[in-house]
Amino acid sequence: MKTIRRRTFASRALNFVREWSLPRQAAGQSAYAEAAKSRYSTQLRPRLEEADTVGTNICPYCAVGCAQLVYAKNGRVIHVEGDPRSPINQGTLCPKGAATFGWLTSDQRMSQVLYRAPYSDRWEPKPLDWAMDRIAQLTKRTRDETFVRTLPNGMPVNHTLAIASLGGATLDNEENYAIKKLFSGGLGMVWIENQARV
Amino acid sequence: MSGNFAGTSLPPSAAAPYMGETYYGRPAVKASPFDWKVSSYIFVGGLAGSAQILATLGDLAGGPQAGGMTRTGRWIAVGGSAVGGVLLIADLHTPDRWYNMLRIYRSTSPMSIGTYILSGFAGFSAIALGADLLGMKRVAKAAQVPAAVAGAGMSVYTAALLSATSTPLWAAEPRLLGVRFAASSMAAAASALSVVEQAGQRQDTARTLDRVALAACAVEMAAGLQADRAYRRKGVADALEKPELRALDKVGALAMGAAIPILCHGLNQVVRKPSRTLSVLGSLAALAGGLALRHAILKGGNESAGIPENYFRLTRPEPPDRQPPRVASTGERERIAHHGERPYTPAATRVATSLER
Amino acid sequence: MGVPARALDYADSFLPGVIPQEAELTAGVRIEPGKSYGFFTDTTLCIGCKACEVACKEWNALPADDLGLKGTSYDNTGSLSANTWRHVAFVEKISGDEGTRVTEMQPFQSNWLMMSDVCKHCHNAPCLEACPTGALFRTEFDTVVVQPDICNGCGYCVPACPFGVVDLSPDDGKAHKCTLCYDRLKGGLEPACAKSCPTDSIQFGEVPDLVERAKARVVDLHAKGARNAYLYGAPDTPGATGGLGHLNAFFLLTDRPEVYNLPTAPTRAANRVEPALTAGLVTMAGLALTAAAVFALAKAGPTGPGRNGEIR
Amino acid sequence: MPQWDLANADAILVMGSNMAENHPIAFRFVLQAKEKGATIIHADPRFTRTSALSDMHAPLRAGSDIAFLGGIIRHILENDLWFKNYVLGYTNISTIIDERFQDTSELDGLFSGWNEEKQTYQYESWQYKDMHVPASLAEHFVNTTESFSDCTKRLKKGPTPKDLTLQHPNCVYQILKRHYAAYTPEMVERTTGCPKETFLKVADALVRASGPDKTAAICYAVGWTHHSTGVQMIRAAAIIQLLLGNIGRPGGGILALRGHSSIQGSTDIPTLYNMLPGYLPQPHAFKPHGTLKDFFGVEETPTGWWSNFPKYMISLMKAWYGDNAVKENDWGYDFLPKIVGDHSQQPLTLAIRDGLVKGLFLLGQNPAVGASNSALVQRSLANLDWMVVRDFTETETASFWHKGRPVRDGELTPQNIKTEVFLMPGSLAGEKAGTFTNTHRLVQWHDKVVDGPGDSRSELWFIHHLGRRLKELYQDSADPKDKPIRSLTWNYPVKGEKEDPDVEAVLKEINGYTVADGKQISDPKYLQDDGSTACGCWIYCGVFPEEGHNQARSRRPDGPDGPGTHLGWGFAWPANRRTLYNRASADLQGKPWSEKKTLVWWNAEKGHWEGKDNVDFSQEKPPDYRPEWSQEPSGMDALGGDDPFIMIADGRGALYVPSGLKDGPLPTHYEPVESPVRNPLYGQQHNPAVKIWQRSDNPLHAPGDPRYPHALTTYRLTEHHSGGTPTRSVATTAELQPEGFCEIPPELAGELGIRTLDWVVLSTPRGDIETKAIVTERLQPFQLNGQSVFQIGLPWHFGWRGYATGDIANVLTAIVGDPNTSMHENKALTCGLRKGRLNRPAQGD
Repeated sequence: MKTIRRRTFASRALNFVREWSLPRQAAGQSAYAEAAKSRYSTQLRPRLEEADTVGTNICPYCAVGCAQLVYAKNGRVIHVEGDPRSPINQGTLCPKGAATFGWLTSDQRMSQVLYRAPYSDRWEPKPLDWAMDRIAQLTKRTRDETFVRTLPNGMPVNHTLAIASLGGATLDNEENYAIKKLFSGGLGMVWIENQARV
Repeated sequence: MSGNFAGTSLPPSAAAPYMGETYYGRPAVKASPFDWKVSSYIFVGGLAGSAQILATLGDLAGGPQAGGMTRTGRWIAVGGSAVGGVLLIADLHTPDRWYNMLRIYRSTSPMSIGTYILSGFAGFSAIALGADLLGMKRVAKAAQVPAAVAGAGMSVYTAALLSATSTPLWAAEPRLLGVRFAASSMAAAASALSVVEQAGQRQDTARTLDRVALAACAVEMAAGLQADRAYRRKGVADALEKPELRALDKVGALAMGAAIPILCHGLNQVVRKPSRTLSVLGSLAALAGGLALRHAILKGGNESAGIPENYFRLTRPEPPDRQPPRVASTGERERIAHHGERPYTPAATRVATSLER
Repeated sequence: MGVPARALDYADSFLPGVIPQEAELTAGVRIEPGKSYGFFTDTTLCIGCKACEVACKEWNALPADDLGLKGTSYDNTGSLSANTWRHVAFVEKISGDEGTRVTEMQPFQSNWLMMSDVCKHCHNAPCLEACPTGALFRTEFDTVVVQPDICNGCGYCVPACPFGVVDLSPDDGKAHKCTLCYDRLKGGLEPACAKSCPTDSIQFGEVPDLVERAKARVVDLHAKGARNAYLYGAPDTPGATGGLGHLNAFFLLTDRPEVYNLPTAPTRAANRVEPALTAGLVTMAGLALTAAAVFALAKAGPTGPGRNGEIR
Repeated sequence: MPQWDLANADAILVMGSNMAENHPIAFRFVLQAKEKGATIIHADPRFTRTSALSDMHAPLRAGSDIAFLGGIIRHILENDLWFKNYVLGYTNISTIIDERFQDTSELDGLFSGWNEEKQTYQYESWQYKDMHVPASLAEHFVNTTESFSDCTKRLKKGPTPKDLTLQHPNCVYQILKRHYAAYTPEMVERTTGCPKETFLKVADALVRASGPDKTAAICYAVGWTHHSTGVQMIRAAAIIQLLLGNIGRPGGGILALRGHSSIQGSTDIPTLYNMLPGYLPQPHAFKPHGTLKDFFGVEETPTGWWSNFPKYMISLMKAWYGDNAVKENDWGYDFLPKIVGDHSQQPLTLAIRDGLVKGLFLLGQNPAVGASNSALVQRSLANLDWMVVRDFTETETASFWHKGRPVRDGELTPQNIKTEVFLMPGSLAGEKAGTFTNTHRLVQWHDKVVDGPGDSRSELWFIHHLGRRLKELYQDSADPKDKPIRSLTWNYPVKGEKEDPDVEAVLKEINGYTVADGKQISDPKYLQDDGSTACGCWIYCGVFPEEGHNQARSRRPDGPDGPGTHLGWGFAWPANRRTLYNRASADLQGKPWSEKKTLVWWNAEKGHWEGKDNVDFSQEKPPDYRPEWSQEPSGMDALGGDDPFIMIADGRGALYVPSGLKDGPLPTHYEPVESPVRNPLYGQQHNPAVKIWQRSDNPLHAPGDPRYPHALTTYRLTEHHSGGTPTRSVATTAELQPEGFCEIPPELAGELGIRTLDWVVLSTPRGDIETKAIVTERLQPFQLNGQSVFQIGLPWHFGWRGYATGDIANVLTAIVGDPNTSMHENKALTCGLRKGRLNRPAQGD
């Protein structure tokens, strides 16, 4: 809903007279319909029409795979609703899917990296690059300290048991592929799991 | 308030008499947001409107001794419309938009009708008083007639305002409410003027006014008693049975608003030397009672909107007197709410319960 | 089952904008001013998912009401309000006659009633008739809408509504209720609740079409053994009573209206304007005449100590 | 089966799922079927919104599903109600099993081959007579005394041993009859609590809706998988559907309703420990997987589709290691880490607790709420050196060090928790492009429409740039251990100011390309085992078949007159086939079983299969094709033209499963690990092969412990999603179910004086939680073998973060696992219940 700007009494009085219904009513318009119609109603349009980009999304909740249309304006999402073309949902959505816009715009979302140092009692914001560098170093350190090339019986294993990764069922196939490829194929991690078993 | 069921094929389960089903005891209609400001306005508006009528009648039919009363009445009319207007605007939830009341006219809306009645009344009353004060007697005489006609509207349109809602207590008896508000307004106006006359040592006029008040209170009493029966019969009286409202309704509206004034003024009519104290007592009681009546009706209405059984009894197609006058007890409602049970007991039990009463 | 043919015209993942007359794809109806639109809510198809409540709030940017567990089945919404324009009611009837749980449900009639309630957009809408400012008005789509630039929060529409729908918002002091997505209708879009409804329990369309569809549904349900199915709010049915005319948002119910918190025979509030005014004015006239007579008598001569006001 | 195909079903059994609530949009198709006259049945411990919309609700105690389904199998067999032509033609009903096989009916709940010492089965006695059949799963290998590969090679020498008269005492038909003889309607009632009349009506409805003209479907979800017998519950459904001829046919089948947007995709392209993309096994240190040759020796199946295994494996390694994968180094086989045991989430919790794991990445997962034994999970997090949490908000897991249960209870303070925690904002839907694979294997692309707020990034961005940094850190290393990371291909183009990796480039690698010219490959049949092709996941081959053609992004559904298989909408693996095993929709001669149920059929004139779907079979193999056994055919050549189940080595639907299952070839009723009753069917109380990690921080109790008398089942609500992190953070969904609660039947509530909205305490050996009571008839007492058992329902969405809060249900649950999947048993445990609150501040903000 648009916030209505505070106006001076004079301009309000002027508007009142300009949009006064009584004369329109006297001229024969219905007091229940046309004569009562206000400027707000005359100018009203659905906000979807303001979108400069409309893309197709797949609902981020369950695995039914409903299609959604994401409407954005000036780089911000203005609404998400069901895609009428999808043979699965044909425009419908369940309560979770219908709340996708609310999720994207939730005030509980964070927009910067938070860091909690060992034994600290607080979060501190950190630059993204700093965090990425630090995580890469920690990963390398832990891997190097714990890597096993062969078992005592000579069986090559080339793994580390000291780094684990959880998650993937909410992520894209491409992301899962990259996770498995880097963590397993590159780093030799074996504790790689997602929500499929929980 | 029963509906018309011509051509309706209601399945038997839905057509059977109302048996007390509710949705977890939740209200089925919303209570008005009106509070004491509106009930006070109804009283003040009625008082002002009827005062203008009495002032005009005094001016036209009374003798010179009524001159003071006419002036007082005009003051009350103007003062009442000013106070009333302030009360009404204060009651708005977006008060700086009050002027939108004048944007359109809707004959189905007593509030819209009332807006124009109040505007007209305030305008003509102001002219009448102003002219009176400035000594322009003919202008005052000319303005007072439309002012008095509007005053009649002021006295009664508020009954339409409340009746034309879905609030059980208000909607149940529109005619009786109209009669009661009219009579109460007239009683209040006569009483207020009488008190002023008494204060001005004009006992004759006061005595005349007391007779008017007596007549009005008698009408109010009769209508009040009838309404009481009708509310019970239609099953919408539960709110008025609550202790605080019961006091307001019975002691305030009925006793003080009607019974005591009738007693005082009636006694004064039969005794050789009318008592000033009795007159003032009767007048003050009528005034207090008039205010109590409006508060009781307003608050009772708002409360009745919160009792779904009251609304549902009023909105069943059967004649109301065939309905069992029963409200689910608080305990029963809790049981329904807390155990997710069917919100009604089997029909057979219900009938038995209603017969016991 | 296929999708509507016109959906095939939009084969790109990125779309140029809103699909024109999208309602044709989602509800099979074109939206044009001058026609009458409404909802047919078929409770026998409702799964109680509350997508309608969410879709409504997300579209209309309505805040949460309160966050308490109500303990009334799965209904934590309670009622329609200024911030809640769809409300799904839940009534459990899981026990059979003997108190044991049912295992076989009646055809298309659940033992756990679920019903998505909404503003009825009455043909003769008491809120609209009560509104003194014209904030409430009838749109070109035959729907009833509060115009927020006009409403001054008098609150008279609130008790006028026979269904407890309209409500004043404590946030902005104005009346609010379902607009049947007035803005969306203007853009050829199905209202948010009906569009989201997974099972088509909420159907949007032209009222005459919906009424035909609903009547056929009742006949069909009766044939399938659901004898209790009936319409509420369609012409000449419960709900469409007392001068309200039909309700543009009407329902198919399987239990008594009161079970869903609906009145069986609601009435148009404006019916009572005339009786109250007439009775009041007649009383006023009588009392004024009495007063005139009393004044006239007083003028004729100072009253002596007559008995019982006896006139000399 | 595609979800929309449910609309073509004549009966739908929803079991182990609360479909209307948790998959409302899929339930659309159930109601469409109902409108057309289908019978809808909901078998579930609770009366839910699904039950309300069904024709029948069969109540059964959580965890007793196999007794119920076994009862249906017995009903079908005893009354001779199975679909003869389909079953004889397409399943292994006539196959003769090794004479050493002994059934649970003989061994009081154990199959032959049980090794008491190792607490595992030996699988020889379960095999076909004289013939070993590898599993159709990721791990084909099973431990046998003889060389496994030698045994399986016999599959190429001739048809499997059969007795088409079904008289042989060890043919599958006779074994099935014996195995399920005890699952009488009376036993079903005693075990499950479902009245026998109701049970029989369910069985009858399924049977009546099956046959040439009709098909019935079964839908399940985590109500089946979250058990110590979860896999076997699904197996039982498979047996029913095979017996009734409901697999591969329109309106028939088994639909798994999965819970996350790409949980299927993350299983296909697994972020799972034991698989490589496309259901290839992760090499195992304790199996004969030492070299690639050994690996192929035991994992390549001689017959059926899986004989293509080496092509897929080598193509994967080419995709991962590029030019560093050459024949000489076994295509980089040694770069792949080998697993040494169960590395799934539950043992991970214990490994973290025990200090084995030092660093943890959490990529959109919140184990403090979602994992079993939450108190242990939260305690274990304090043992980590570092943890990276990527999510959109501060989850319970991310806040464990200042808000967690051990901190709240004074057991730990932030000052003595060493864990270094990174909490990084992740991009959400609409803020990144990529593909999700839905529950019916449909791969759908989603567009990036806007950037996420601030430093929000996609996981692909995170992994890509982490990988880039690590490759830089390792670039000068000569240490052989660093060879894999140095060999990894990692050159995805990036674009824009934020250096977002090109998602389509990753999808193209998944799809596969020819190494020589980098051209995309359009079908898995073109993949090679000579290093000439690279493919990140063979089953996705065809999703990006040529330059500029992203089939996952195709938005061309069928119109009103189309076939309704929507082949133009997205991509379904494999090879855009919508219904698996759809060869079975036609009869043995290749004609549809009925004109009412057509899907694919053999066109003799044109010499190929055609129809509404892409056939899941060799396109040009005629129905009358027979293998030439004298040639020892391998691969698809060893399957006949009427062997539709191409992923199975003998091409036949497995009523009886000789390999691949760790707890028996046939589903058998066992009690949950924690049960209120003794197993009424066998002396063996619970699944003998179940994974149990009993230790002081994960205690379990014995059956019938009087402290924990009530059956407890956890569940989800339509208003929230899983751990609830998103839905509890959004006001519009949070307000719909704003607080934690548990459902209690009025009969139990009456005994304990509990009323709706009263506080109650639930307890198990792992811990206590307090929550509010909802007294409701949706739950009911069960009479089991003369014993009355109450059941309590507990939604597990809640935690201390967000707008809707409540105690974490998983504090109550235990770390125990299904032997096949390591999935927990949170749908069936036991608990104590009392009115009142815990003596501590509520676990909320």
